[in-house]
Amino acid sequence: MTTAILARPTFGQRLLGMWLSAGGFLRLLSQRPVGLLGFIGIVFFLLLAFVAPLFVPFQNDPSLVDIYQTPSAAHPLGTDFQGKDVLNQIVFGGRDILTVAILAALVSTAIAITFGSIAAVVGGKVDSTILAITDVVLTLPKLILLIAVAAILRPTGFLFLAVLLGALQWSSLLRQIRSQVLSLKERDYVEAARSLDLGIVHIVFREILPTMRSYIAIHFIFAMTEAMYAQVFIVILGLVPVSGSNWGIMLYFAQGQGALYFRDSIWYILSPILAISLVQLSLVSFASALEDIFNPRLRGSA
Amino acid sequence: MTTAIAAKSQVRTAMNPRRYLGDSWRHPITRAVVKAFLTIWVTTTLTFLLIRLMPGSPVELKIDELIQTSNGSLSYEEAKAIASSLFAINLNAPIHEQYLSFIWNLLHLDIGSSFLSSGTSVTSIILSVLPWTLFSVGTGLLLSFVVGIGLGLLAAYRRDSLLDRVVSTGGSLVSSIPNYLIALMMILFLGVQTHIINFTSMRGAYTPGMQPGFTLAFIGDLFYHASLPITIYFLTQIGHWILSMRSATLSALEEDYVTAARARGLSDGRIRTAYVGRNAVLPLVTQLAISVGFIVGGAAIIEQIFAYQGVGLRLLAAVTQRDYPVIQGIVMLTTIAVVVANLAADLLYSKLDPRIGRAGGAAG
Amino acid sequence: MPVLSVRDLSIDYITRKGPVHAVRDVSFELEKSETLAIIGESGSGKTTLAVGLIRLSPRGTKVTKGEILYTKDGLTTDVRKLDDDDLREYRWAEAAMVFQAALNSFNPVITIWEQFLDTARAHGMKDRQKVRDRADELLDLVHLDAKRVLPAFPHELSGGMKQRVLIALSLMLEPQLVILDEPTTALDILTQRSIIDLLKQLRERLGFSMIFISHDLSIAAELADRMITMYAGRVVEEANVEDMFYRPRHPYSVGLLRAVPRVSGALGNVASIPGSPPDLMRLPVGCSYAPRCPYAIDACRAADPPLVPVDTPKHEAACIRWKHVAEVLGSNAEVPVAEKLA
Amino acid sequence: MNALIELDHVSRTFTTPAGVITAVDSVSLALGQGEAMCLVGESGCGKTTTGRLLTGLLRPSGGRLLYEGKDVWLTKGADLARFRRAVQLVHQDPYASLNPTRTVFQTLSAPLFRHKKASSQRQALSAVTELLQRVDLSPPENFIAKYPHQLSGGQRQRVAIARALTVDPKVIVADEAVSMVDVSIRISLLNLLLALAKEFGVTIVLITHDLAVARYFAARGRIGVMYLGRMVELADTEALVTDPAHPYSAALIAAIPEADPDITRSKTRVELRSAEIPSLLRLPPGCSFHPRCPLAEAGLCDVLVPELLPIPGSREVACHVAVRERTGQRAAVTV
Repeated sequence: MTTAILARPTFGQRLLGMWLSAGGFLRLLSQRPVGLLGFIGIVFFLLLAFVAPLFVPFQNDPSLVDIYQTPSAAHPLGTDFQGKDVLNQIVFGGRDILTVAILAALVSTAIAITFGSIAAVVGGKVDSTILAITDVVLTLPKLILLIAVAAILRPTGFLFLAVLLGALQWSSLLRQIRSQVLSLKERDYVEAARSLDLGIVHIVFREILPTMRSYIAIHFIFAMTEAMYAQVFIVILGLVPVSGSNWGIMLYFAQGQGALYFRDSIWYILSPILAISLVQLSLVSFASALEDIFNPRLRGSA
Repeated sequence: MTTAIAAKSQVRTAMNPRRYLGDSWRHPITRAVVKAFLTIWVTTTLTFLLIRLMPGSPVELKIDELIQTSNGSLSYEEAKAIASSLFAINLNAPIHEQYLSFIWNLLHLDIGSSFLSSGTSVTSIILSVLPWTLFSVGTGLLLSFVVGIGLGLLAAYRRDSLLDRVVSTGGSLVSSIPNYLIALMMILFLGVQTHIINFTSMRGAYTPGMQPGFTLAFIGDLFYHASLPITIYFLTQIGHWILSMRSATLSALEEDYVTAARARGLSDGRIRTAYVGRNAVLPLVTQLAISVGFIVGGAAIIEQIFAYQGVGLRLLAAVTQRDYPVIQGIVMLTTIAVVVANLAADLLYSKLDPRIGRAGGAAG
Repeated sequence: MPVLSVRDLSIDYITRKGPVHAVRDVSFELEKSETLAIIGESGSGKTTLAVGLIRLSPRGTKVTKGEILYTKDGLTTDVRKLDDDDLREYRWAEAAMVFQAALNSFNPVITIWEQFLDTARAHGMKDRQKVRDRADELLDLVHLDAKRVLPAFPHELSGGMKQRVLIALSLMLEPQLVILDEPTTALDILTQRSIIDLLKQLRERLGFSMIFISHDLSIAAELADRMITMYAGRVVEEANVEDMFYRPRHPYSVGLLRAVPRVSGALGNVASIPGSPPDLMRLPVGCSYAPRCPYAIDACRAADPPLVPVDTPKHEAACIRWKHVAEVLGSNAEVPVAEKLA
Repeated sequence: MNALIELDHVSRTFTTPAGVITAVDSVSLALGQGEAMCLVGESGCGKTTTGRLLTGLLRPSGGRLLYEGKDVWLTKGADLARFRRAVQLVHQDPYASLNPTRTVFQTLSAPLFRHKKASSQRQALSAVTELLQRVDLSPPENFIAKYPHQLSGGQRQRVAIARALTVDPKVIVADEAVSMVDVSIRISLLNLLLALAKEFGVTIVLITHDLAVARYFAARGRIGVMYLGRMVELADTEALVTDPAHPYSAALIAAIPEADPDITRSKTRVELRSAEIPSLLRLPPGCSFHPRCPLAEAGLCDVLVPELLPIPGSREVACHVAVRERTGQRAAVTV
């Protein structure tokens, strides 16, 4: 209740406000078990990818003696075609993928928000050109383009891959953001803010964006799932020079080395599959729970 | 003074030419066709630039390769001439001229010939593989669309029941797992570990030696070979259709014309189809168009995993062999196929929704 | 026997915080060819009641008690006991409900003709030519050109035209009872006038009984024979039109009549009712109008006052101090309340 | 008396997919300080557009908007900002006029901070409390921390009015401000606006389709009747209500149902020649009411667009026949 009164809360009060609303948010989330599971999954994989590698020693020494060992105390998930421990690769395999996914989602969401709002706010010629470009990119078979571009440009670094993926994904989000901003722009309280001469900064950041915060968060998460899908896609197809190790590369080698067809190499190929699937499942279930919470129509009568 | 005003008002309401042009431009069909051509043009230009202007452009690579394989007997000029015929463009001319000749050839469906089997035109290569992808993707997509709509409608009518929860959560989870991982898991569990499905016999688009024709046996064989890719394309989108149809139906059920129809004693069946169903499915038709591009794009990996000879597999082969005319051709023709599908969906939408079909209307 | 007799009807909304009593113990009767106006503001429960009469209550509502007795040619049935097929037959053949034109009561993707055909087919009229003739006749009745209206899509008609087509459609099976929800709200003055005159004309020719619900007193003054005012889900007063307008006995009716200005005649001492509309989630004990009532005493806050007959015939009010209200108003003359309190 | 704010032959056109429409056609209106007047008309008559033109939120396609004698659209910078703040708008829909994610305090304090009317939290709190009392939302503590969805329709409109008052406006345009609020509390909102006019000299223009509300609100002021983008009559309220000059005003007043059985059932109707409302795309030539007008004279009404001309009793009417009968002058023909 306190922050509700203060027009310009200090940093401390803002933190307090966020803490109170976080508590409320968790309560709302707990009413949606699948969403809660998703949230826990995300936290787990973020820790696994960015924190676990600090504590677990990195083993990279192949030992041809124990190739494709089945799960044992020494190797809970068995070993790969070079005798390296699979669990260790899973722990170290998450960081690259999640970084690229987050960066790509940032790129595509940033493009969508900036050009979407510019198209909606400026309108006229600018609006129709942006819309025409978006419609064209929307219908393109993006993955076919990705294959061709990846084959020719051979992206190596994280940033380059993330920008490439981000540059192919922004079109549907841009259209949605444009229509959101358009509808909000026409609202009476925005017109009132204009006639009270409160300034464009106030109108965008205090009147329009707050109502879109949850909308953007949800679609950022969906953008991450799309980036994950596309990234692992081109890695498995071997279109990206293989460096370091991540779940996608594990799958590329597993397929290449015939792990698919040996009976006891199942753990080597199954571990990355499960890891990637669980990340995607957590992201989607959490995002749909957010959609349910923040979409007043679905929330039922107050 | 008053007569002046009267005259002025007459002029204003007279027919103003821009209005007629304005009308035809705004008509949805013309807009959809123009959008289609724009997409094709953008893709062709994009691929054209990609092949030529990227650092270490494949054209230069091809020329060096030709020179080396002929261990020096070919001069740079000769190698360049060969390369240009392979790429169906004249490399000496300045870029914009190359571009114009490239477009001119494209209009005659001549997009160069393959590096490896020189002589076989790119178009013939693509036309031998594109139908299989369109067949498998098309069947999978339509099946998932029809089943998805049915389940979505059912889930909305039985909101918050066990069926609703299972169908919506199950659908969204299946569709969130990357489809190529599901494909791998199918091979792992249904093939290697349990031998339920004999994968090797399903390789390729149809059993070699079968006599292609409209016989039942051949068509049965086609479906047998394509069954796995179709299942994957089905699972990829099914969750999306269920959830979109469910939320569209829920909002349609709250509309006043549904209550009014019930008040008029219309049967539940009639209301479910013509009143709720038809209005709910509208937004999904446009999404169908967009999903075609996504699925066709993703087909490459599915075709590789199941060794199904579609355009995706052929593209991967061309990429590994660095067979650039084929890459260029596949990208363009697939885009054209997707654009045509989108055009069909746009036209279908403007026919389904009268509010768009007849711009303007009597009430003015 | 009255065409419709509603006894102690109660309807609840089921919410996460428990049931909300939207309609509480409503009783009234409607004679043949009589027009009843149900007047109430937001939260009064008038729409919930009207929709409940043909058992069309939306999801999450429950009719907890009460009877809806419908009589045709001497045969009386309780609508609440009709099975699905009979209920479907009852809807439109016996009681037709017309919604507000402003809301989209027509399916936007099919033509007006198809919606006429749907309705006819749902009630066994299979012959297309017969349906077409009936549609032409009905549209003629409401002064519309069938050739222009039938092939049109709903978005191509104006508000006034849509309201006329809805009325025409409601008369297709010559129902004995027509229920109209806010028939003239959101229509312009001249269109509103044409709809009122149309309803008067049709009522004369076809003799159906009519119930209409509205927040607009002037429509009741135009069309109604009898009136009910509702507040917080209960009937607070029931009377003939003249008694309700000139000799109201419930403080809410008095307040409502006094709060509506007129164009013709003296303005009088027009004034609003203090406070704000009732919150059905947190209704006070006793009379729900007490917090806003200038004549409220402690007894009012004890229990819900029942409907009791007052000093004019067929006139009831749910107020224990109705005699005091009569004294405050003074004369029983045909003079608006605002002037009596000037 | 020179007008505080004035529309001088202002027009506004809109380009729609179906063609160009003239929503407002050379309307002139002069308002003095503290005046309470009403703009009345059916939907599509241009009253809302005229309201927007008055607030300066919409640029006219023709004519001038004068504030304190100066053409607003020629001024720049500080003057334009001062004008923009001097005229405020109160909207129709209480459920859309307040930002659902901001509390009453945040909504009301934003303009106070922006225009340096409060520099600290404490000052803002006391200013907001005083504003809430001024719009009869008492005790203010109950409302300060509330979100819009926790208030009733009437309470939200009062917050909207309080928000307009934060910049001490000279003119308030209330666009159907009471039509979505419960009937039983409309009068109290109208009284609040009237008090602003009387005690603080704020000029108020109420736009409404409800002639009865207009008669109450502008009892001591004027009513302007609009039809298809043109001002057809401008007169003192009692004169217009008892003796309407323009046939359209007469038709409206005769057609309105009254909340009194005896009066409304005995009213004499004005029979119009057609119920069809012409579309703004294909306006009839001359006076746009002539196809429906019982007094229309061929050769005159369907050729000449009538101008708003003065008639006895400080009134103006745009109708050749009405002017002729009430002043004995021939219609101003300069053929």
